[in-house]
Amino acid sequence: MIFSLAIYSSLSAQSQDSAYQFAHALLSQGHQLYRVFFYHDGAYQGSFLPCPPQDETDYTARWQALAKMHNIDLVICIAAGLRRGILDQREAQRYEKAQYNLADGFTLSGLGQLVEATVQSDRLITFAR
Amino acid sequence: MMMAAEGNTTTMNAPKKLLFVLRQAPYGSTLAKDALDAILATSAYEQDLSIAFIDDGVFQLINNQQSELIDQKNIARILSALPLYDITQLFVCAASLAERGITLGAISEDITVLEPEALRTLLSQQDHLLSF
Amino acid sequence: MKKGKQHNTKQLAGKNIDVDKEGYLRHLDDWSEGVAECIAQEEGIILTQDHWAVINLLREFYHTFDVSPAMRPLVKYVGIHLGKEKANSIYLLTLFPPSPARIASKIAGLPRPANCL
Amino acid sequence: MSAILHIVNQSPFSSTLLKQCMDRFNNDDGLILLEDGVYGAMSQHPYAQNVRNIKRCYAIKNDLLARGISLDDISDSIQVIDYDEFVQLTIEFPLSHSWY
Repeated sequence: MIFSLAIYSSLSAQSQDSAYQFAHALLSQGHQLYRVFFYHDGAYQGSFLPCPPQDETDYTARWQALAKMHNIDLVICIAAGLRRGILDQREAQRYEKAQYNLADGFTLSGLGQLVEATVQSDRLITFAR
Repeated sequence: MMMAAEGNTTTMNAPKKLLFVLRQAPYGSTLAKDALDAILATSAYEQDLSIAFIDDGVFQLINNQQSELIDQKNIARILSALPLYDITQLFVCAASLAERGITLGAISEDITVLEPEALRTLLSQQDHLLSF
Repeated sequence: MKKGKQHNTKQLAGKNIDVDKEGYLRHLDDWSEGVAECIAQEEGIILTQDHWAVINLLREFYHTFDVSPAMRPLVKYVGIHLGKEKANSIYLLTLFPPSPARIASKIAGLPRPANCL
Repeated sequence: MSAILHIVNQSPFSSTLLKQCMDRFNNDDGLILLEDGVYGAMSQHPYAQNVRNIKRCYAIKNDLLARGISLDDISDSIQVIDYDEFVQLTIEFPLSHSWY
Protein backbone atom coordinates (compact mmCIF):
# COMPACT_ATOMS: atom_id res chain seq x y z
CA MET A 1 0.00 0.00 0.00
CA ILE A 2 1.21 3.51 -0.79
CA PHE A 3 1.31 6.04 2.05
CA SER A 4 2.10 9.72 2.30
CA LEU A 5 2.45 11.68 5.51
CA ALA A 6 1.60 15.32 6.11
CA ILE A 7 3.47 16.80 9.08
CA TYR A 8 2.53 20.18 10.53
CA SER A 9 4.08 19.91 13.98
CA SER A 10 6.93 21.93 15.43
CA LEU A 11 10.04 20.42 16.95
CA SER A 12 8.51 20.70 20.43
CA ALA A 13 5.49 18.52 19.63
CA GLN A 14 5.46 14.80 20.28
CA SER A 15 3.57 14.30 17.04
CA GLN A 16 6.91 14.80 15.32
CA ASP A 17 8.07 11.57 16.90
CA SER A 18 4.74 9.83 16.26
CA ALA A 19 5.08 10.59 12.56
CA TYR A 20 8.53 9.04 12.51
CA GLN A 21 7.38 5.95 14.42
CA PHE A 22 4.52 5.57 11.98
CA ALA A 23 6.82 5.95 8.96
CA HIS A 24 9.25 3.44 10.40
CA ALA A 25 6.49 0.91 11.10
CA LEU A 26 4.92 1.13 7.66
CA LEU A 27 8.27 0.77 5.92
CA SER A 28 9.22 -2.23 8.04
CA GLN A 29 5.97 -3.86 6.93
CA GLY A 30 7.02 -3.45 3.33
CA HIS A 31 4.65 -0.64 2.42
CA GLN A 32 5.72 2.30 0.30
CA LEU A 33 6.16 5.79 1.68
CA TYR A 34 5.63 7.96 -1.37
CA ARG A 35 6.32 11.32 0.25
CA VAL A 36 6.62 13.08 3.58
CA PHE A 37 5.32 16.63 3.19
CA PHE A 38 6.31 19.12 5.86
CA TYR A 39 4.03 22.14 6.13
CA HIS A 40 3.29 24.85 8.68
CA ASP A 41 5.70 24.39 11.65
CA GLY A 42 6.72 21.03 10.23
CA ALA A 43 9.08 23.03 8.02
CA TYR A 44 11.46 23.40 10.98
CA GLN A 45 12.35 19.74 10.52
CA GLY A 46 14.39 20.64 7.49
CA SER A 47 17.04 22.81 9.12
CA PHE A 48 20.40 21.21 9.87
CA LEU A 49 21.15 23.87 12.47
CA PRO A 50 19.37 22.53 15.58
CA CYS A 51 21.90 21.11 18.06
CA PRO A 52 20.11 18.88 20.54
CA PRO A 53 22.26 17.45 23.36
CA GLN A 54 23.84 14.09 22.51
CA ASP A 55 21.37 12.23 24.72
CA GLU A 56 18.33 13.67 22.95
CA THR A 57 16.91 12.83 19.57
CA ASP A 58 18.12 14.68 16.49
CA TYR A 59 14.84 14.60 14.57
CA THR A 60 16.25 15.97 11.35
CA ALA A 61 19.09 13.45 11.29
CA ARG A 62 16.65 10.65 11.95
CA TRP A 63 14.49 11.60 8.95
CA GLN A 64 17.61 11.90 6.82
CA ALA A 65 18.74 8.41 7.77
CA LEU A 66 15.31 6.93 7.07
CA ALA A 67 15.08 8.75 3.75
CA LYS A 68 18.51 7.53 2.71
CA MET A 69 17.76 3.94 3.60
CA HIS A 70 14.37 3.83 1.88
CA ASN A 71 14.77 6.51 -0.75
CA ILE A 72 11.94 8.68 0.58
CA ASP A 73 10.95 12.05 -0.79
CA LEU A 74 11.17 14.57 2.08
CA VAL A 75 9.54 17.78 0.87
CA ILE A 76 9.24 21.03 2.75
CA CYS A 77 6.66 23.52 1.55
CA ILE A 78 8.76 26.32 0.14
CA ALA A 79 6.44 29.09 1.36
CA ALA A 80 6.35 27.63 4.88
CA GLY A 81 10.13 27.23 4.78
CA LEU A 82 10.84 30.76 3.58
CA ARG A 83 8.65 32.24 6.35
CA ARG A 84 10.50 30.24 8.97
CA GLY A 85 14.00 30.77 7.65
CA ILE A 86 14.49 27.35 6.11
CA LEU A 87 16.38 28.03 2.88
CA ASP A 88 18.40 26.12 0.37
CA GLN A 89 21.26 27.68 -1.54
CA ARG A 90 19.08 28.76 -4.43
CA GLU A 91 16.52 30.51 -2.24
CA ALA A 92 19.26 32.11 -0.15
CA GLN A 93 20.64 33.64 -3.32
CA ARG A 94 17.21 34.68 -4.49
CA TYR A 95 16.42 36.40 -1.21
CA GLU A 96 19.94 37.75 -0.77
CA LYS A 97 20.68 35.90 2.45
CA ALA A 98 24.25 35.04 3.30
CA GLN A 99 23.31 31.68 4.83
CA TYR A 100 21.26 28.66 4.00
CA ASN A 101 20.37 25.73 6.19
CA LEU A 102 18.34 23.11 4.38
CA ALA A 103 19.49 19.66 5.46
CA ASP A 104 20.63 17.15 2.84
CA GLY A 105 17.87 14.83 1.79
CA PHE A 106 15.17 17.48 2.07
CA THR A 107 13.89 19.56 -0.81
CA LEU A 108 11.91 22.80 -0.91
CA SER A 109 8.93 22.66 -3.21
CA GLY A 110 5.41 23.92 -3.69
CA LEU A 111 2.10 22.89 -2.17
CA GLY A 112 1.41 21.04 -5.40
CA GLN A 113 3.61 18.30 -3.96
CA LEU A 114 1.06 17.77 -1.19
CA VAL A 115 -1.74 17.53 -3.74
CA GLU A 116 0.24 15.16 -5.89
CA ALA A 117 1.06 13.00 -2.85
CA THR A 118 -2.65 12.66 -2.02
CA VAL A 119 -3.39 11.73 -5.61
CA GLN A 120 -0.63 9.12 -5.80
CA SER A 121 -1.20 7.58 -2.37
CA ASP A 122 -3.77 5.19 -0.98
CA ARG A 123 -3.50 6.77 2.45
CA LEU A 124 -2.62 10.23 3.69
CA ILE A 125 -1.97 10.42 7.42
CA THR A 126 -1.63 13.81 9.12
CA PHE A 127 0.49 14.50 12.18
CA ALA A 128 0.19 17.91 13.81
CA ARG A 129 0.56 19.89 17.03
CA MET B 1 0.18 34.79 -8.68
CA MET B 2 1.70 32.04 -6.70
CA MET B 3 1.92 28.47 -7.80
CA ALA B 4 0.84 29.19 -11.33
CA ALA B 5 3.04 26.85 -13.25
CA GLU B 6 3.34 23.79 -11.08
CA GLY B 7 2.01 20.35 -11.52
CA ASN B 8 2.94 19.23 -14.98
CA THR B 9 5.54 16.73 -13.85
CA THR B 10 3.34 13.73 -13.14
CA THR B 11 0.42 12.22 -14.86
CA MET B 12 -2.69 12.51 -12.77
CA ASN B 13 -5.30 9.79 -12.82
CA ALA B 14 -9.02 10.20 -12.25
CA PRO B 15 -9.78 13.11 -9.92
CA LYS B 16 -9.77 12.21 -6.26
CA LYS B 17 -12.32 13.39 -3.78
CA LEU B 18 -10.41 15.60 -1.37
CA LEU B 19 -12.14 17.21 1.59
CA PHE B 20 -10.34 19.89 3.56
CA VAL B 21 -11.69 19.75 7.10
CA LEU B 22 -11.15 23.20 8.62
CA ARG B 23 -11.44 23.16 12.40
CA GLN B 24 -9.27 26.13 13.37
CA ALA B 25 -10.31 29.63 14.35
CA PRO B 26 -8.83 32.19 11.97
CA TYR B 27 -6.05 34.15 13.70
CA GLY B 28 -4.72 32.47 16.84
CA SER B 29 -2.34 30.46 14.71
CA THR B 30 -1.57 30.52 11.01
CA LEU B 31 -3.16 27.11 10.50
CA ALA B 32 -6.37 28.57 9.08
CA LYS B 33 -4.41 30.70 6.61
CA ASP B 34 -2.09 27.83 5.77
CA ALA B 35 -5.09 25.61 5.09
CA LEU B 36 -6.48 28.22 2.69
CA ASP B 37 -3.12 28.48 0.90
CA ALA B 38 -3.19 24.71 0.49
CA ILE B 39 -6.76 24.86 -0.81
CA LEU B 40 -6.00 27.59 -3.36
CA ALA B 41 -2.98 25.61 -4.54
CA THR B 42 -5.01 22.42 -4.79
CA SER B 43 -7.59 24.16 -6.94
CA ALA B 44 -5.07 24.22 -9.79
CA TYR B 45 -4.95 20.41 -10.05
CA GLU B 46 -8.38 19.37 -11.27
CA GLN B 47 -9.29 17.29 -8.25
CA ASP B 48 -12.77 16.94 -6.76
CA LEU B 49 -12.16 19.48 -4.01
CA SER B 50 -14.50 20.47 -1.20
CA ILE B 51 -14.24 22.26 2.14
CA ALA B 52 -16.03 21.65 5.43
CA PHE B 53 -15.95 24.23 8.23
CA ILE B 54 -16.52 22.56 11.56
CA ASP B 55 -15.88 23.33 15.24
CA ASP B 56 -13.91 26.59 15.62
CA GLY B 57 -13.42 26.62 11.85
CA VAL B 58 -16.85 28.27 11.60
CA PHE B 59 -15.33 31.40 13.19
CA GLN B 60 -13.60 31.95 9.85
CA LEU B 61 -17.02 32.75 8.41
CA ILE B 62 -17.88 35.71 10.65
CA ASN B 63 -18.42 39.02 8.87
CA ASN B 64 -16.52 42.26 9.41
CA GLN B 65 -13.18 40.74 10.30
CA GLN B 66 -10.65 43.56 10.68
CA SER B 67 -7.52 41.47 10.72
CA GLU B 68 -5.32 44.38 9.63
CA LEU B 69 -5.58 45.55 13.25
CA ILE B 70 -3.49 42.53 14.24
CA ASP B 71 -1.32 42.60 11.10
CA GLN B 72 -2.79 39.52 9.50
CA LYS B 73 -4.28 38.67 6.15
CA ASN B 74 -8.07 38.76 6.15
CA ILE B 75 -9.40 35.20 6.15
CA ALA B 76 -12.96 36.23 5.24
CA ARG B 77 -11.71 38.16 2.21
CA ILE B 78 -9.60 35.23 1.04
CA LEU B 79 -12.66 33.00 1.39
CA SER B 80 -14.63 35.37 -0.82
CA ALA B 81 -12.18 34.62 -3.64
CA LEU B 82 -12.98 30.88 -3.65
CA PRO B 83 -15.54 31.08 -6.50
CA LEU B 84 -12.86 32.62 -8.74
CA TYR B 85 -10.73 29.54 -8.02
CA ASP B 86 -13.73 27.38 -9.04
CA ILE B 87 -14.05 26.11 -5.50
CA THR B 88 -17.76 25.77 -5.02
CA GLN B 89 -18.33 22.77 -2.76
CA LEU B 90 -18.41 24.53 0.58
CA PHE B 91 -20.06 23.08 3.66
CA VAL B 92 -20.50 24.17 7.24
CA CYS B 93 -21.54 22.20 10.31
CA ALA B 94 -24.93 23.38 11.60
CA ALA B 95 -24.21 22.13 15.11
CA SER B 96 -20.93 24.06 15.30
CA LEU B 97 -22.72 27.26 14.25
CA ALA B 98 -25.51 26.71 16.77
CA GLU B 99 -23.15 25.84 19.60
CA ARG B 100 -21.29 29.11 19.09
CA GLY B 101 -24.41 31.17 18.54
CA ILE B 102 -23.14 32.63 15.27
CA THR B 103 -24.89 33.20 12.01
CA LEU B 104 -23.22 32.84 8.66
CA GLY B 105 -21.39 35.92 7.46
CA ALA B 106 -18.67 35.65 4.85
CA ILE B 107 -19.52 33.65 1.69
CA SER B 108 -22.87 32.75 3.24
CA GLU B 109 -24.68 32.65 -0.10
CA ASP B 110 -22.27 30.03 -1.46
CA ILE B 111 -22.18 27.64 1.45
CA THR B 112 -24.33 24.62 2.35
CA VAL B 113 -25.29 24.13 5.99
CA LEU B 114 -25.15 20.46 6.97
CA GLU B 115 -26.85 18.72 9.86
CA PRO B 116 -24.70 16.10 11.65
CA GLU B 117 -25.96 13.15 9.61
CA ALA B 118 -25.26 14.85 6.29
CA LEU B 119 -21.88 16.10 7.46
CA ARG B 120 -20.96 12.60 8.47
CA THR B 121 -21.99 11.31 5.05
CA LEU B 122 -19.87 13.97 3.36
CA LEU B 123 -16.82 12.93 5.38
CA SER B 124 -17.19 9.26 4.57
CA GLN B 125 -17.56 9.79 0.82
CA GLN B 126 -14.03 11.10 0.33
CA ASP B 127 -10.79 9.58 -0.91
CA HIS B 128 -8.76 11.66 1.53
CA LEU B 129 -9.48 13.96 4.45
CA LEU B 130 -7.03 16.83 4.82
CA SER B 131 -7.15 17.77 8.48
CA PHE B 132 -6.45 21.40 9.34
CA MET C 1 29.87 35.82 7.29
CA LYS C 2 27.54 38.45 8.56
CA LYS C 3 25.95 40.01 5.59
CA GLY C 4 22.58 41.62 5.41
CA LYS C 5 20.59 42.28 2.29
CA GLN C 6 22.33 44.20 -0.40
CA HIS C 7 20.53 47.45 -0.68
CA ASN C 8 19.80 47.73 -4.33
CA THR C 9 18.42 51.16 -4.72
CA LYS C 10 17.11 52.25 -8.04
CA GLN C 11 16.07 55.54 -9.50
CA LEU C 12 12.47 54.85 -10.38
CA ALA C 13 10.21 57.72 -11.40
CA GLY C 14 12.64 60.22 -9.94
CA LYS C 15 12.83 58.61 -6.50
CA ASN C 16 15.28 56.26 -4.84
CA ILE C 17 13.43 53.01 -4.38
CA ASP C 18 14.61 49.76 -2.77
CA VAL C 19 14.22 46.73 -4.96
CA ASP C 20 15.45 43.17 -4.61
CA LYS C 21 17.89 41.78 -7.10
CA GLU C 22 15.14 40.58 -9.38
CA GLY C 23 13.57 43.99 -9.40
CA TYR C 24 10.61 43.44 -7.05
CA LEU C 25 9.80 46.36 -4.75
CA ARG C 26 11.00 45.79 -1.21
CA HIS C 27 8.29 48.09 0.14
CA LEU C 28 4.98 47.71 -1.63
CA ASP C 29 3.99 51.23 -0.51
CA ASP C 30 6.61 52.63 -2.90
CA TRP C 31 4.44 51.70 -5.86
CA SER C 32 3.09 54.44 -8.08
CA GLU C 33 2.07 54.59 -11.71
CA GLY C 34 5.41 56.14 -12.51
CA VAL C 35 7.24 53.32 -10.75
CA ALA C 36 5.18 50.83 -12.73
CA GLU C 37 6.21 52.52 -16.00
CA CYS C 38 9.87 52.24 -15.03
CA ILE C 39 9.69 48.58 -13.99
CA ALA C 40 7.84 47.79 -17.21
CA GLN C 41 10.49 49.55 -19.27
CA GLU C 42 13.19 47.41 -17.66
CA GLU C 43 11.18 44.36 -18.71
CA GLY C 44 11.04 45.75 -22.23
CA ILE C 45 7.36 46.59 -22.06
CA ILE C 46 5.78 49.91 -22.95
CA LEU C 47 2.55 50.16 -21.01
CA THR C 48 -0.57 50.73 -23.08
CA GLN C 49 -4.18 51.09 -21.96
CA ASP C 50 -4.57 47.32 -22.28
CA HIS C 51 -1.64 46.79 -19.92
CA TRP C 52 -3.03 49.28 -17.44
CA ALA C 53 -6.43 47.62 -17.42
CA VAL C 54 -4.79 44.36 -16.33
CA ILE C 55 -2.43 46.03 -13.85
CA ASN C 56 -5.28 47.87 -12.18
CA LEU C 57 -7.34 44.72 -12.08
CA LEU C 58 -4.47 42.78 -10.57
CA ARG C 59 -4.15 45.39 -7.82
CA GLU C 60 -7.88 45.36 -7.30
CA PHE C 61 -7.84 41.55 -6.96
CA TYR C 62 -5.03 41.75 -4.43
CA HIS C 63 -6.73 44.40 -2.34
CA THR C 64 -10.15 42.78 -2.51
CA PHE C 65 -9.13 39.23 -1.67
CA ASP C 66 -5.84 39.68 0.24
CA VAL C 67 -4.05 37.21 -2.05
CA SER C 68 -2.20 37.47 -5.33
CA PRO C 69 -4.17 35.51 -7.90
CA ALA C 70 -3.00 32.36 -9.60
CA MET C 71 -3.33 32.39 -13.37
CA ARG C 72 -6.75 30.78 -13.60
CA PRO C 73 -8.63 33.05 -11.15
CA LEU C 74 -6.95 36.06 -12.75
CA VAL C 75 -8.16 35.02 -16.18
CA LYS C 76 -11.63 34.57 -14.75
CA TYR C 77 -11.50 37.97 -13.07
CA VAL C 78 -10.34 39.56 -16.31
CA GLY C 79 -13.31 37.96 -18.04
CA ILE C 80 -15.73 39.43 -15.53
CA HIS C 81 -14.30 42.96 -15.65
CA LEU C 82 -12.69 43.39 -19.07
CA GLY C 83 -14.83 41.13 -21.19
CA LYS C 84 -14.84 37.50 -22.30
CA GLU C 85 -12.61 38.06 -25.33
CA LYS C 86 -9.73 39.00 -23.00
CA ALA C 87 -10.33 36.13 -20.61
CA ASN C 88 -7.53 33.85 -21.75
CA SER C 89 -3.96 33.29 -20.70
CA ILE C 90 -2.58 33.90 -24.19
CA TYR C 91 -3.88 37.47 -24.04
CA LEU C 92 -2.05 37.98 -20.74
CA LEU C 93 1.07 36.34 -22.13
CA THR C 94 0.99 38.71 -25.10
CA LEU C 95 0.84 41.69 -22.78
CA PHE C 96 3.39 40.47 -20.22
CA PRO C 97 5.88 38.10 -21.85
CA PRO C 98 7.49 35.75 -21.11
CA SER C 99 5.80 34.95 -17.81
CA PRO C 100 2.65 36.95 -17.11
CA ALA C 101 2.52 35.73 -13.50
CA ARG C 102 5.93 37.09 -12.60
CA ILE C 103 6.11 40.12 -14.85
CA ALA C 104 2.65 41.54 -14.24
CA SER C 105 2.87 41.16 -10.48
CA LYS C 106 6.26 42.86 -10.50
CA ILE C 107 4.93 45.81 -12.49
CA ALA C 108 1.75 45.98 -10.40
CA GLY C 109 3.76 46.16 -7.20
CA LEU C 110 2.44 42.94 -5.71
CA PRO C 111 4.48 40.63 -3.47
CA ARG C 112 6.91 38.44 -5.33
CA PRO C 113 5.40 35.00 -5.82
CA ALA C 114 7.03 32.27 -3.75
CA ASN C 115 9.09 30.16 -6.08
CA CYS C 116 7.06 27.02 -6.36
CA LEU C 117 8.73 25.28 -9.25
CA MET D 1 -19.98 5.08 3.11
CA SER D 2 -16.41 4.55 4.26
CA ALA D 3 -15.60 4.02 7.91
CA ILE D 4 -13.18 6.58 9.34
CA LEU D 5 -10.25 6.04 11.64
CA HIS D 6 -10.20 9.05 13.97
CA ILE D 7 -6.84 9.97 15.48
CA VAL D 8 -6.90 12.13 18.63
CA ASN D 9 -3.79 13.52 20.33
CA GLN D 10 -5.00 15.94 23.02
CA SER D 11 -5.98 15.28 26.61
CA PRO D 12 -9.76 15.35 27.19
CA PHE D 13 -9.03 17.06 30.52
CA SER D 14 -7.68 20.17 28.80
CA SER D 15 -9.30 20.16 25.39
CA THR D 16 -12.71 19.43 23.89
CA LEU D 17 -11.09 17.63 20.97
CA LEU D 18 -12.24 14.16 21.99
CA LYS D 19 -15.83 15.40 22.40
CA GLN D 20 -15.71 17.09 18.98
CA CYS D 21 -14.46 13.86 17.46
CA MET D 22 -17.10 11.77 19.21
CA ASP D 23 -19.84 14.11 18.01
CA ARG D 24 -19.02 12.98 14.46
CA PHE D 25 -18.49 9.35 15.28
CA ASN D 26 -20.24 6.54 13.43
CA ASN D 27 -20.82 3.06 14.79
CA ASP D 28 -18.37 1.43 12.44
CA ASP D 29 -15.62 4.06 12.89
CA GLY D 30 -12.43 3.55 14.85
CA LEU D 31 -10.72 5.78 17.40
CA ILE D 32 -7.00 5.91 18.11
CA LEU D 33 -5.77 7.77 21.18
CA LEU D 34 -2.13 8.78 21.00
CA GLU D 35 0.26 11.25 22.62
CA ASP D 36 -1.70 13.25 25.23
CA GLY D 37 -4.83 11.73 23.75
CA VAL D 38 -4.12 8.56 25.76
CA TYR D 39 -5.35 10.33 28.90
CA GLY D 40 -8.72 9.76 27.26
CA ALA D 41 -8.17 6.04 27.79
CA MET D 42 -8.21 6.44 31.59
CA SER D 43 -11.43 5.21 33.10
CA GLN D 44 -11.83 8.54 34.97
CA HIS D 45 -11.91 10.76 31.95
CA PRO D 46 -14.99 12.88 31.21
CA TYR D 47 -16.16 10.85 28.22
CA ALA D 48 -15.17 7.46 29.57
CA GLN D 49 -18.76 6.31 29.23
CA ASN D 50 -18.88 7.33 25.57
CA VAL D 51 -15.53 5.76 24.79
CA ARG D 52 -16.72 2.54 26.38
CA ASN D 53 -19.52 2.45 23.83
CA ILE D 54 -17.08 2.56 20.94
CA LYS D 55 -16.55 -0.87 19.52
CA ARG D 56 -13.13 -0.13 18.16
CA CYS D 57 -11.12 2.13 20.42
CA TYR D 58 -7.35 1.91 20.61
CA ALA D 59 -4.57 3.55 22.59
CA ILE D 60 -0.86 3.55 21.77
CA LYS D 61 0.94 1.42 24.32
CA ASN D 62 4.17 3.40 24.50
CA ASP D 63 2.30 6.66 24.95
CA LEU D 64 0.43 5.17 27.91
CA LEU D 65 3.44 3.61 29.57
CA ALA D 66 5.62 6.68 28.96
CA ARG D 67 3.09 8.71 30.94
CA GLY D 68 2.96 6.26 33.81
CA ILE D 69 -0.55 5.13 32.99
CA SER D 70 -0.90 1.53 34.06
CA LEU D 71 -2.62 -0.69 31.56
CA ASP D 72 -4.85 -1.72 34.48
CA ASP D 73 -6.15 1.84 34.77
CA ILE D 74 -7.65 2.08 31.34
CA SER D 75 -11.16 1.23 30.28
CA ASP D 76 -11.71 -2.42 29.46
CA SER D 77 -13.10 -1.64 26.06
CA ILE D 78 -9.87 -0.03 24.88
CA GLN D 79 -7.30 -2.12 23.02
CA VAL D 80 -3.67 -1.31 23.58
CA ILE D 81 -1.69 -1.30 20.33
CA ASP D 82 1.78 -0.61 18.96
CA TYR D 83 2.72 1.26 15.79
CA ASP D 84 2.60 -1.85 13.62
CA GLU D 85 -1.03 -2.27 14.58
CA PHE D 86 -1.62 1.45 14.07
CA VAL D 87 -0.40 1.07 10.48
CA GLN D 88 -2.62 -1.97 10.02
CA LEU D 89 -5.64 0.02 11.19
CA THR D 90 -4.97 2.83 8.73
CA ILE D 91 -5.06 0.17 6.01
CA GLU D 92 -8.20 -1.48 7.31
CA PHE D 93 -10.05 1.84 7.52
CA PRO D 94 -10.27 3.50 4.09
CA LEU D 95 -10.12 7.00 5.59
CA SER D 96 -8.36 8.64 8.49
CA HIS D 97 -8.89 12.00 10.14
CA SER D 98 -6.43 13.56 12.54
CA TRP D 99 -7.96 15.68 15.28
CA TYR D 100 -5.42 18.07 16.79
